[in-house]
Amino acid sequence: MAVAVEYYLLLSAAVFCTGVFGILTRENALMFLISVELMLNSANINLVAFSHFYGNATGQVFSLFVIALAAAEVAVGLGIILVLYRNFDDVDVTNATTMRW
Amino acid sequence: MAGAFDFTAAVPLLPFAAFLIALLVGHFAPRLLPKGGAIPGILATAGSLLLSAWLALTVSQGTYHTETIYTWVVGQNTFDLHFGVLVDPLSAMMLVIVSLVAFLVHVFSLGYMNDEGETGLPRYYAGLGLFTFSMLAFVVADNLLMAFMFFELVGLCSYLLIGFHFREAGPPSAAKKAFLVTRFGDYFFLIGVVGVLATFGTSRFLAVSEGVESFPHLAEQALLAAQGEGATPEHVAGFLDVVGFEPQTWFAILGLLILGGVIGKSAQFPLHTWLPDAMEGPTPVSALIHAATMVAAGVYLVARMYGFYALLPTVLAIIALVGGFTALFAATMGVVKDELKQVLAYSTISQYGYMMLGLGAGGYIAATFHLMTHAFFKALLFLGAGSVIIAMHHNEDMWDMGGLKEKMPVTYYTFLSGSLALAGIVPFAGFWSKDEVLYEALIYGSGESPILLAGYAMGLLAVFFTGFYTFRMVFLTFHGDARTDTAESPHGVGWNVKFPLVVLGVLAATVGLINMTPVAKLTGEHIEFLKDWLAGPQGSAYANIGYEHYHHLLVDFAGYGANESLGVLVPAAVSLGLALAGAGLAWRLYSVPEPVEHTEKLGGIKTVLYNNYYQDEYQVWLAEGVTLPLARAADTFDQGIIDGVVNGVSSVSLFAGGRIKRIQDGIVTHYAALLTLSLVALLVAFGLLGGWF
Amino acid sequence: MLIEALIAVTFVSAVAVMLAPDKIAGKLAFALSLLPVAGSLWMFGQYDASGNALFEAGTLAFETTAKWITVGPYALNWHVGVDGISMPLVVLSTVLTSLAILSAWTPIQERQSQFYSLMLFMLASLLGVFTALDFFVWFVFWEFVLVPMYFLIGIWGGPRRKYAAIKFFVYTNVASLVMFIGFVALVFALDVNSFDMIAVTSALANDSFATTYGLGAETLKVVAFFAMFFGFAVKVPTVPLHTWLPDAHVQAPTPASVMLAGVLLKMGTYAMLRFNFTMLPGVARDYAVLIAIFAVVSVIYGAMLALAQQDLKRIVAYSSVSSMGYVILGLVAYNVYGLGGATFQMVAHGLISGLMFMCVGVIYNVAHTRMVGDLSGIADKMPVTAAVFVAAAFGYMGLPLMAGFAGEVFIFIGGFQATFPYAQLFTAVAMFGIVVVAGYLLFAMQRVLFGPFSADTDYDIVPAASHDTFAIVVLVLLVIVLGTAPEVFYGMIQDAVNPMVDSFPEATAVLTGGEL
Amino acid sequence: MVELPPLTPQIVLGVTAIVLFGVDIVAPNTRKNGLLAGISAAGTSLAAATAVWFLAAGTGDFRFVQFDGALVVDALSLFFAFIVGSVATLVVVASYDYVREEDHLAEFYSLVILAATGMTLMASANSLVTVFVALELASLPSYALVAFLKTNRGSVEAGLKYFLIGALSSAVMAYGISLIYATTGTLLLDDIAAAVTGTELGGVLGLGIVMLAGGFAFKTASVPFHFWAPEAYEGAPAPISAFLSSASKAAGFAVAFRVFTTAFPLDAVAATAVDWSLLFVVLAVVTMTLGNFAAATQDTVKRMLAYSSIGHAGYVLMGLAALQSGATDANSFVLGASMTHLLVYGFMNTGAFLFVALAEYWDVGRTFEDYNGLATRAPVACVAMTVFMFSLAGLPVGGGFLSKYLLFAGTVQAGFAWLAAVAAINSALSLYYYSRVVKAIWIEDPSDDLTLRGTPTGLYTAVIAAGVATVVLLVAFDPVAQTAIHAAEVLFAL
Repeated sequence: MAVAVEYYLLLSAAVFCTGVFGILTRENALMFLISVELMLNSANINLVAFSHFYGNATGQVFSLFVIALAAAEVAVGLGIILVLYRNFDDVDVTNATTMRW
Repeated sequence: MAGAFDFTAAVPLLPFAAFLIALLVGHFAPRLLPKGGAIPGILATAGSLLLSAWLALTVSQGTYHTETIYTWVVGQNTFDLHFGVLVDPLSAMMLVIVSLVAFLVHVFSLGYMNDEGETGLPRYYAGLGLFTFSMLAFVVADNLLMAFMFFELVGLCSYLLIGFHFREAGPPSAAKKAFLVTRFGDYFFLIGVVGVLATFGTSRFLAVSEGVESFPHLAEQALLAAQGEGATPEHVAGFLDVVGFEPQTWFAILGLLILGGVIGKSAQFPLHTWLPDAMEGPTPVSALIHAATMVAAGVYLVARMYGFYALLPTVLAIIALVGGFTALFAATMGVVKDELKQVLAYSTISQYGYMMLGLGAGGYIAATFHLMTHAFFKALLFLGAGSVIIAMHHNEDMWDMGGLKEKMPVTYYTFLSGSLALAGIVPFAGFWSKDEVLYEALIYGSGESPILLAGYAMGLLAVFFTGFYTFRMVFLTFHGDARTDTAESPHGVGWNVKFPLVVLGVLAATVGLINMTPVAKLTGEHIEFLKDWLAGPQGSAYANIGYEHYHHLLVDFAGYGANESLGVLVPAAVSLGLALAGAGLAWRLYSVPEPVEHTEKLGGIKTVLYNNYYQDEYQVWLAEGVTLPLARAADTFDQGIIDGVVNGVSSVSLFAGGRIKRIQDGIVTHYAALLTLSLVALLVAFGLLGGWF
Repeated sequence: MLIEALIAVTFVSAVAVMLAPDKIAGKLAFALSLLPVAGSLWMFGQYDASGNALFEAGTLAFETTAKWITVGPYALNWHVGVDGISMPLVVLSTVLTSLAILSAWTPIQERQSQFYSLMLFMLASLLGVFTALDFFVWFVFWEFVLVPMYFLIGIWGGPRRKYAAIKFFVYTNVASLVMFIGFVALVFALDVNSFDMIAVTSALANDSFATTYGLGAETLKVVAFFAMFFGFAVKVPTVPLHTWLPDAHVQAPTPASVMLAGVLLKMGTYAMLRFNFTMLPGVARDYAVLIAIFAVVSVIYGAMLALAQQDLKRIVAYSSVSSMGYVILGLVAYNVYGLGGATFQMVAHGLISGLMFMCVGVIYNVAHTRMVGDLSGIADKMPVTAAVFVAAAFGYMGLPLMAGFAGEVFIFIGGFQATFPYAQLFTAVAMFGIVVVAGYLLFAMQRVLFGPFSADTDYDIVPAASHDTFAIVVLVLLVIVLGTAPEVFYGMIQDAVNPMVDSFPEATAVLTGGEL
Repeated sequence: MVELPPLTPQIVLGVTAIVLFGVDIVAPNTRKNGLLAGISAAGTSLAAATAVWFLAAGTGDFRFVQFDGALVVDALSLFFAFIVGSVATLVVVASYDYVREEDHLAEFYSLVILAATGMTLMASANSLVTVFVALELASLPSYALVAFLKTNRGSVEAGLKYFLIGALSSAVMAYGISLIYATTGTLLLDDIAAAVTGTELGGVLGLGIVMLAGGFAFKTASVPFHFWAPEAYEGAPAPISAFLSSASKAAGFAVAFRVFTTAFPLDAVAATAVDWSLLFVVLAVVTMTLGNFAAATQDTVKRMLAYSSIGHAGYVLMGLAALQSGATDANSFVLGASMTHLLVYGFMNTGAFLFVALAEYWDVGRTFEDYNGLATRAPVACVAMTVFMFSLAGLPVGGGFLSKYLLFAGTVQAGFAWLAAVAAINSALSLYYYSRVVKAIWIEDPSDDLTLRGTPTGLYTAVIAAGVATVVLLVAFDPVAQTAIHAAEVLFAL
């Protein structure tokens, strides 16, 4: 049974909001990364669902790109978190506040 | 063959050359300058005098002259502004007077300045030269703007010369006051000049040729048109449309504005306060200022443009009243002064009041006559005073003098001649002219213009005071016993002092004879030479600046009608009697070996008189009590409010900047939150706007 | 190519001076500054233009055009040339700069090569301002002038120089921005495809609007007019936009003050004349009363402020506000004498205010104080300076036969002939400035120059250096020459002003024709 | 005659990056700063030169569609390729001195070049896929570069913040793209344009467009996606700050210009989904105001420049804000003016940051006071800095004057005089804070112990080159203006 495509929109919105919520509430850098992953994946849900809806492959292909880029992003991100830990002895993102105003 | 008129420009330019010589040689090679610049000055003024006399002679043959010397501004699609000369009887007479007095003052300065070892002589003679130049140029001016320009330069020179002793405190202050007060008058004058130019498109006194108009004549045409004859000249009509006044009203406004300058320069009430202070200048300068240049300039100007004033009865009445009041007012102040030059200063104010009264009362001849006689006797009196001051080692207090009669007879007799003329004792010059002024005021006042009677009354009363203060001065200075050691053995004076005194003494005694109107009326003899001189030729363009034409204007436009039923004897006798009464009182009170001040008898009035009716006080109060606080308030306002707003804007901006940057608090989750919130806000706003929901 | 050569020579001179060692910078700069002086005088001798630069009927002297920038349909071209209005101002700029450089020899003892170089940079851009005929070219120079002035005040100024410099900088920059938006909005509305001032003038004269942004042509013109008026009024400066001026003047070193008062302020009125009054005479006419109020308030209020000051420089600074008010009055009169007088007054006031500042500077160089209360009777010690000071002060007061009188009296005649409501009354009130100016200058002279000598300063009062004296004497002579022979400039000024008057007969006064 | 592929600049950059890696692989343990910088500079300058050559040869007059519409080469892309290439050249030349003490130089240079490749690709991206990929290609190396000074807390903190906000923004953008795909069924810009007309899902599309705009706002450091910028610019190595604030911003605008003008024609989307020009009006006003006001009271020069960079983003946003449907000439004018401003900004802002790099190299300190009297020690560099500051402020010492005023003029012409007025107020304020730098270096007296170690060739060369370019652009502005307007015309000529 085909699920109406609007529901995918709702699902992806829910996932996206979850991700946003995570970003707003978590202070741990890794949780932050995970939340971003959620948001990116909510985009993927849309892409895949509508790719199916429209019957073209564009969305699916793009979702692959997004997944790849998310991985790359995490790679870079982990590197940065690593040096963050070295310099600030913590992975709490709210600790690094030497520059402000 | 070159006639006298070809040299007209040289009359003023000669003293100007002397000025340049004194200035430049005096600065770069002072040793080359003979007598500190006196010699070039004397030569130049002598040259001017000779040329002026030649001009007067030529004019006396009925040929007049006007010429544009230099076009200052060539107007494109508008009128030109130019310098030109106008040599007619009035200006020729004035040229002679000015150059003569200037010449004598230069000579006198040799004794007063050089022999007294003053420093800065080149500066002094440069000033005198420039002064003479400015006045002569003013006199020959053929248009109002040029007249104004040299009128102002006269003011500058008075500033420079009054403040000659700049190292002392008093003279610079007096010089400033002189310039400032006359500048106040000139302010109105300049508005008048500009108004005349704007209204008529010309400020010429005389229309000489076809298409070249004069403003009095245009005004006459406009007023005639207002009465229904002829048409208003086109541009005048256009301008009157713009300002929206009737011609009579607008011309009266212009006339009064120009009068402002006259009142300032001729030291008429209420702008007379500078003149007594101006006594801080060297005495020869005072002579020049009072007799022939600065102060005379105002009255001369009214005479010069009488064709305009004669059209305006209101203005004439104001002139007469101001003049009459000033004559009386100043005379009363002269009564209590202790210093020789102060008395003379107030007498000057008073005498110019007479001239104004004469002009206002339709007595063009009388006023001009008085201008001439006064020039001589007042120059004489000042130079005489200068002589006394030399003798007294620059002490001017009359109470320190006394008994100088024997020690300096030349000075005494010439001074006496001048005093008699000033007091108006027959047959000295002042009698004839002053009597004529009063006579004119009387006959027109009792004729069609009763308001002039008020002027007459004041003028008449002033005669008494004039007689009194004049002889009080004479008696205190020369009569009685010497009251100080200086007066016992005064400093001698040289030929260069005596020569001018003698020349002027003779003139003061005799010059009145040229226009003995009462005698002429009684005898029917044709001896009113000045009247003939100023009458103006009939049938030429110059007729418009002649007395006959003025008289005609006075009758037609100002509605002046003379009451011919009055004789000439009674009025003359009354004024002579009053003068003698004043002199007699002075004789009673002061011609004693040990005179004392009688001012106590005046009671409370004494204080008022000593303080010159508090005229200085209120003017100083206006300057320092009103204007200065106002200026300071403006400054506070400017610094506080206007600049405060400017600085406030910058402070507010920077403060806002300081606040705005606080958003960036360094905590990255806050950034994410703000970012999300903003995005949501944008989405909601545009969602509502775009109707997504 | 003469104008380009003039600007280029000045520019190259500036660079040369910047690279020169401090020791010779002053002398080198003065020598090099004589080149533009000679050039401008030669131009003046060769001047053969007629009419107004912005009217197509007129001819321009030394005109050159070159392609510069094309932005879509709009051409921004290099276009320079002089007419009777700009020629005198060009001469004024070169002469005054040269003398200002001379007057800097004494007071400027640090970083000389930078100082003189900036002076020459400023001259180069001033020449551009007065000759440019394309808005963008003009605007480049107009804005560039700020830069040297900022440094001149900021580096060599008095104790509060940083405040004064930044205030001057930002305030005038705000003004330029507003003006820019106003003018550009106007041009884009018109059916023209360049910012050439001639094209814009003619399009406005023909009312050929392509769009009006839905405002209506009249509203647009009014808005643009006042945006520009605001921009220029700050530069002039007109009350109440004047408060940067006293600070800038007081803090600036004397030569910079000379340039500021002498030439920079004229940029404002020059621009008003070119933009507001040439391009939008109708608006100027409709709001004549308002503008006249600004003018009169500037004159009287500025003079009153001067009266309250104790610092000689501040006195002269405020009196500049007052004098520039006359110029605006002349502009708003919109007749030959008004407009011509305004232009003439720019030159006259340029010379006289420059002279006044130099005189104050000479005194300051010696006494190291400018306060009225600190000095007394210094005429005794510095006779020539005092004499020139007196002459300058009387020139400022509008003494006849000095340039200031000519300018003022032309303006007053123009003001009286003007046909906007109450023009005569406004003129008469503004003229009261001549009394107040006499008041404060005479008071100041009496206290500082005359009376018994005393000086509340640690320095000996000695006569000024000969080059200082030379500069002020030359200026006095120039002021007198211009006062006695205003035709030197006034002929060409009138020639340039007449087309403006003809183009807008409604404002022309009733009196025309030759000698009446 | 060899026909070069239209994408030559991008290819050159990509190859350069690979060459750099190759060199490092061949000789991993030798110090070869000069070689690496030389290769990088050669590559970037070659890319820039190619772009100029193509532009001059008229390549930009047409749209060369590559890879089935995924990429396109036209005047716009070449124009921005030139900006990116020249800024990158200046940056690598300056880096030669700046990073000579650091390790991992090959990675540094190749990351710079990779980022540059991404930026040039952004300018060519013609599909939302390539947009996203290119954007990430530009972003990911940037994160690493900002955090390049691993032992410097500031650098690390800057990298973290940049990364976190970047990740969030790219997620938002990706979601926006997915929504656009949801409504149009395509990701090619041209096809989207065809599909958006009369779409029924206006709300979703609008949501998508705004979120997409958020991604660009991040790249251009526009409010509210600007939060990373002050810290990233302040903490990053100064050449990287220069690179990000000039080239990266320019690329962000390039892609925004193309996407919004191509994919979302205003007349189509304004009615159904969102009036994005209004969106940019709001963003422009807020961005320029926040940037300039916050810059006004900064203590450190670098952070001031960071905020000023935000302010300039606000000005350039006016180019999008003032677009209107149907007004082709006015649109070309204002968009072209934006592009000229980005180009001139590329030189003057890079120059300014490189001067800061120079100051960091000399170790004089970061605050305004630390700069006091620098002109007495380094007059030439200070002249250049003065040119940058005044040019940024819009004074006619450099091309910034013309580009800024043309931008204002274009905004006025589009009927947004009030927006130009807001910009004018900001510009006036900016003069205040820019002149604080000038005041410090020229007017203030130096502290007694102010001594500078050496004149680093690379930094000096870069600073002076940027200065000369800025000044030359004042006089020789015509080609830039013509090209930019032309590029805009080509963009609108669809």
